[in-house]
Amino acid sequence: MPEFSLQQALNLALRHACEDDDRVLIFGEDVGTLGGVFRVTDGLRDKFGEHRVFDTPLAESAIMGMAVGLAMAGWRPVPEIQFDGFSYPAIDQIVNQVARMHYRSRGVLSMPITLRLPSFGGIKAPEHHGESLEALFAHVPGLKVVSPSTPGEGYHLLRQAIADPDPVIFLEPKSRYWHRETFDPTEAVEQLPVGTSRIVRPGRHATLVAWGAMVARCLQAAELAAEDGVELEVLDLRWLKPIDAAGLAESVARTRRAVVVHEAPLTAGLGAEVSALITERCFAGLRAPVQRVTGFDVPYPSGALEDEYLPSIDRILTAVQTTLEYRRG
Amino acid sequence: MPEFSLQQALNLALRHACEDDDRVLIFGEDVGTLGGVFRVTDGLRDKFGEHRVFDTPLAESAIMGMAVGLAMAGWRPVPEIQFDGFSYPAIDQIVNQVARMHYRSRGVLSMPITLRLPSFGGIKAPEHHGESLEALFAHVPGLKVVSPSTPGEGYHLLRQAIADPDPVIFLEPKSRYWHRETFDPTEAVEQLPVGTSRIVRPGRHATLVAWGAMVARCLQAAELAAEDGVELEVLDLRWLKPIDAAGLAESVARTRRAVVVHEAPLTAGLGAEVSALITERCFAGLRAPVQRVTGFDVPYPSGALEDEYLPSIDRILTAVQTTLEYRRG
Amino acid sequence: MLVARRLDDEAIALQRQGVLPAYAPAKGQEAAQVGSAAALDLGRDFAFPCYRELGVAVAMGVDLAGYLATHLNLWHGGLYDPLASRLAPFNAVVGGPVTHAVGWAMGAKLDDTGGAAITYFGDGASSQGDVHEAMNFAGVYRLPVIFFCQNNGWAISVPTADQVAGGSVAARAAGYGIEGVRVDGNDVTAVFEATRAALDRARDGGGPTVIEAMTYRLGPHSTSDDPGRYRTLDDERAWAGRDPLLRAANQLTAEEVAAAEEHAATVVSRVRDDLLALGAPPAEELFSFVYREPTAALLEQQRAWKESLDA
Amino acid sequence: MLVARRLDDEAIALQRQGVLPAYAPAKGQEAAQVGSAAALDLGRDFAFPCYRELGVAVAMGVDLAGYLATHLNLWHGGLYDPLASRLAPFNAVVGGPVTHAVGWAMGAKLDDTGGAAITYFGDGASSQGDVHEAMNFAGVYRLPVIFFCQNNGWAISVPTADQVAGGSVAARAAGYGIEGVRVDGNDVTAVFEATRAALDRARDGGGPTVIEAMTYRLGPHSTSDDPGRYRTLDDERAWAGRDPLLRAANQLTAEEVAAAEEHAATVVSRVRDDLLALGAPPAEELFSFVYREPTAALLEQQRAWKESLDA
Ligand SMILES: Cc1ncc(C[n+]2csc(CCOP(=O)(O)OP(=O)(O)O)c2C)c(N)n1
Ligand SMILES: Cc1ncc(C[n+]2csc(CCOP(=O)(O)OP(=O)(O)O)c2C)c(N)n1
Ligand SMILES: [Mg+2]
Ligand SMILES: [Mg+2]
Repeated sequence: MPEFSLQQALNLALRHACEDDDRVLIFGEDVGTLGGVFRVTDGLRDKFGEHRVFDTPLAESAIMGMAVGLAMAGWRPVPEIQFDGFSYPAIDQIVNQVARMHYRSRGVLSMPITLRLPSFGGIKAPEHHGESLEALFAHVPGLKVVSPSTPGEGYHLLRQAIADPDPVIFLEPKSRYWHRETFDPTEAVEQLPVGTSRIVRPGRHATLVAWGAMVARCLQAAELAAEDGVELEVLDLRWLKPIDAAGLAESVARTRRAVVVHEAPLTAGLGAEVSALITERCFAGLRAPVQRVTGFDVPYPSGALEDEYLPSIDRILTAVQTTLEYRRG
Repeated sequence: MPEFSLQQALNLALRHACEDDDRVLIFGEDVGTLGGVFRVTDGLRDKFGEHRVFDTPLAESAIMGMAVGLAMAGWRPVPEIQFDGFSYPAIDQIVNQVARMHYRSRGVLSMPITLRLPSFGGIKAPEHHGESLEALFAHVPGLKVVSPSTPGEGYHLLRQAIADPDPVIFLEPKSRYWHRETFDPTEAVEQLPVGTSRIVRPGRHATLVAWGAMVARCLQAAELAAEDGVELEVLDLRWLKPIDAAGLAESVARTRRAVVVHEAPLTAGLGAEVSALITERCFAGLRAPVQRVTGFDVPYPSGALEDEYLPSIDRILTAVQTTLEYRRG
Repeated sequence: MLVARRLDDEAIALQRQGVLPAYAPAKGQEAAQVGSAAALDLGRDFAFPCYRELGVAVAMGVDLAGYLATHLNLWHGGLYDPLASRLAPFNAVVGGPVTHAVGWAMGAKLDDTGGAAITYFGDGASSQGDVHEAMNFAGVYRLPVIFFCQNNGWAISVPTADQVAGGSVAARAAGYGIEGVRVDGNDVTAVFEATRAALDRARDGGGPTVIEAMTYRLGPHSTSDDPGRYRTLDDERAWAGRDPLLRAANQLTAEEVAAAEEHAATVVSRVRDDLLALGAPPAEELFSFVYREPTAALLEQQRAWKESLDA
Repeated sequence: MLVARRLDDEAIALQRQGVLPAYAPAKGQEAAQVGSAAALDLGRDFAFPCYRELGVAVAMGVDLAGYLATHLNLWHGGLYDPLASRLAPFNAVVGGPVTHAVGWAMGAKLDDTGGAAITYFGDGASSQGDVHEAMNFAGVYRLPVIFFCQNNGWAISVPTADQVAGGSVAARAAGYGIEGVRVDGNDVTAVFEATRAALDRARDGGGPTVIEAMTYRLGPHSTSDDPGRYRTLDDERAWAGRDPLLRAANQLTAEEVAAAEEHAATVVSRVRDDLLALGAPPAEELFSFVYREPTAALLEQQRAWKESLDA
């Protein structure tokens, strides 16, 4: 089986999507000639031509507005916004237009748009290059939100997102772009439905819930915990909207304890939703309140402080210990 | 004591703020000659002149960007964005600039900006005129967020917001603009610190947590419940960032049951944060999972369906019943 | 044009009678709206309205009760079929749909349909960043799109002089290397000709055009607005004298005008009946159209909502 | 100018040595940056940079180690004092600070200080909606602000021809009824004169000016960029021949150049030492500067974080 980095797997997914459906269009800042600042669109312009894969002027709102118009004209747009923090200028188009055109038109107009958004931190980048916007997007009716944790997931989820008839925000964990893994993209894998999570490590003492780059970190924490005899289940949420409430409940019903881990600041982060969902569904069996291990309520800091900001293995294991030692009153 | 509508109370607060501090500037679309589409700035231009109170061209991003520059030049800007849904074009300036300039400059540059934002639904208005953005804003480090529920609260909270050295998003519940109440603005009231909630009705069987227009609805529900001998405590959260976690915990530690009510869609709404905070702090004593009564995960609907969308007294009381009848497994 | 005027009058009347909760009158802008929309080829072109485009809907033959359904608070985007009628859904974000027209035009160009997009927006909207981004994109890609600005003098209470630096939206076009024309927006023939010329240019690969139609909103911004707070009666009267309908009527015989009135009355009465016959959408539709297929969370919320109704 | 060039060289060297994690070279744009900033009156004017304005910082006498601290990943906004140095914090949002300059200029006008704002942005940034909104506001209010566009030919891999419809940012000014001038951005004297004229006009109430300085980014977009993927060596060589430093040096005697080099070497060595002496901010600063006073939630998070460190 061939080995792929996440960046290569995404590139392949885009290539296959363009081959399978000639209505797929790829555009954004520097995605054409340059192949994207992360090279995710590398080679696609040469292969599919400058009509299918093209550079735009530097304006994120227009990129998304153009996607709306293209979708109305029957195309399947796959725009890129170069970095998480630069999707803010496009939020109006995303929330007020992309997410609602299907609703507004009572289902007459489809918006099969996949916004690719290099996301999250961990690469000691400049300001605005390390943001986590999943809570914002997940709150918006009409959007779907997904983030892959591995190259294989990246390939299949991106294909699924592009094939989906609704707008999907595809959050690429940029700190994992160069992480390699073997998988066979030609192999027909059983595609989990949109909105399904995946247990990436079974365990019975507590469930760690994560997505994007935090999945790998949780797996590391789980390995360390295993050395002490603590068996942690790691659940890759994958879809952040719709959220797999049933999957969360199934896991925590077994483990009776949960820790949710994300990079975004604590307050009003998606961890709150995960915590509320688990508590609503598992309250009777829950042995401890759901713990949240997250970024702090501060702007995403400069490289010098990044490691302190991001959920560390230590902080994850401290939360695990807290939940395991929790005694009701 | 004089009687004021919320709209009049806010107008008075702006007037007094302008009188007390000649660095206060009021601007936005139609706030000058017209006095605002809700007349909240009525008469202020005549009183303070067109340099202190002025109309802007129709561009929300520039309104907030201008506020940043004015703050850097030592002014105290109080911009208005005409409606909730039109703050999306300004989100980039609010999140990437307003919320961070103090941080970015290591405290050298202050951003004492109060963004007034007529918010929430309930008036059967056109699309984009009924949105609840508190979850989005509360997630952003560097912002403070507040919403008044009564004319008196409106007066004092707006004065407090304008006096605050940090950026405050001031969410005005437009369905309450014409609701009248007596209070004495000249009276020196004990000002609750920023981030403090207020118990507006004491009770012992469960706590209803709400803000903005939902406070009045919870009070109505509490009155009905009282007829059946159920004593509901109603907590007006007021500040949605920072959230009064201690106040929430104090109340629910007593009542042992909580229902949070808001207009925004359920998923990733601020109710999730309230639920998580309460659960984290009161788990041992909690008799039932925190219930959420919210808008549904759909775009804010047209007037014909608005009453079905908004949390009704029935839905609130059903949730109360659920929490009261809850038995652990 | 007369149909648009009479239907506009009727909508205002319906608002006064408490039938329509609110309405945004198009009075005074009929020549700009009808003249431009009449130039479109509905077989291949597509129009993107804001919220004050009754005349466009009339000229395009859109289901008018469906168009007015927005103001009846039935459905935000209206109840007409945007694909069949070639008119995008009613859009309340000032400047919001302008980039959509650019995207649509790119799609039409890629498909080589010869179709062009026209996007309607106001003098106020011209201040929005999106309008600039749209013009720049259209200029870079040389797309078949018409930026049709109805400069009606006002954005609610703000006059054009305090809104449009430099005073002319059409003059902005030169900065993007595209055509810009100003036209008397109350002269229906002039508007038609300017739009047809722009459409021809668009189809020939000549790229986008900005048309600024100089007109005047004779009524209030909306039925809850009070223009007396920001403009004088004299101003209104002066423009009333330039009413596009009077101008058009002057070209016609008394018989023609009478026939037009009769036709308009028939249409208005039919649309009125259709409108009043429109029921509110069934309450279950609260959960519809959010996605192609409802999510598990939505189905659960719908079930809980139904239970609370039955309780 | 030479200080800017030599310090830029040094920053690139430091990046290669692994000291700076990344850097955005200003090479080739020194005349535009130094020439414009030198015209400012630091007693009353204020400058708003993006992320490639080393020459501006040099000309304004900003603490250069503090400026470069951003690239050392110490603090996003830099470690210089923006109020004292009259240079707003380093800003990585393309187009983001342009409206700030407009607001600042309005503040200065209200206070009648005679001060003017200058905002630096690129050809790529000119596509952003914010830049349009800023120019329109500045035009409507006739504010003392200079929109200084460094048209360096590229926005990462996208050439100006595919970015700026119409080809000229200066030409956009006419559409706002404001002054627009194009200047040879590699001619330091021409840039200085154009900026001084714009400043004079601003102080006299003549309103805003757009200056488009035509220049070229001789280096990569950033140290992680590979220009070979999108432009030819020939193109780079042609522009290297128009290097603003060579142009300036031609005006000077060999002795003057040697003295300037000596001065630059001294400055560079001092800045280098200062930069290397800068320690990382203490980890507790993770919780600082979010608000004037930390909130209860932040204090609690800080406490938990400290405990996890001690654990
Ligand atoms: C983005 C946005 N901001 C504010 C509003 C509120 N609003 C509705 S119409 C209007 C004025 C629009 O003026 P113009 O573009 O000239 O159109 P006109 O109403 O004159 O037809 C405003 C401010 C809005 N709908 N959208
Ligand atoms: C809003 C925003 N979008 C995208 C980016 C990513 N980005 C950084 S620099 C750049 C190109 C900027 O080009 P230009 O404005 O010409 O400035 P130059 O780099 O040439 O100095 C891009 C796309 C950004 N920083 N901000
Ligand atoms: Mg107008
Ligand atoms: Mg450039």
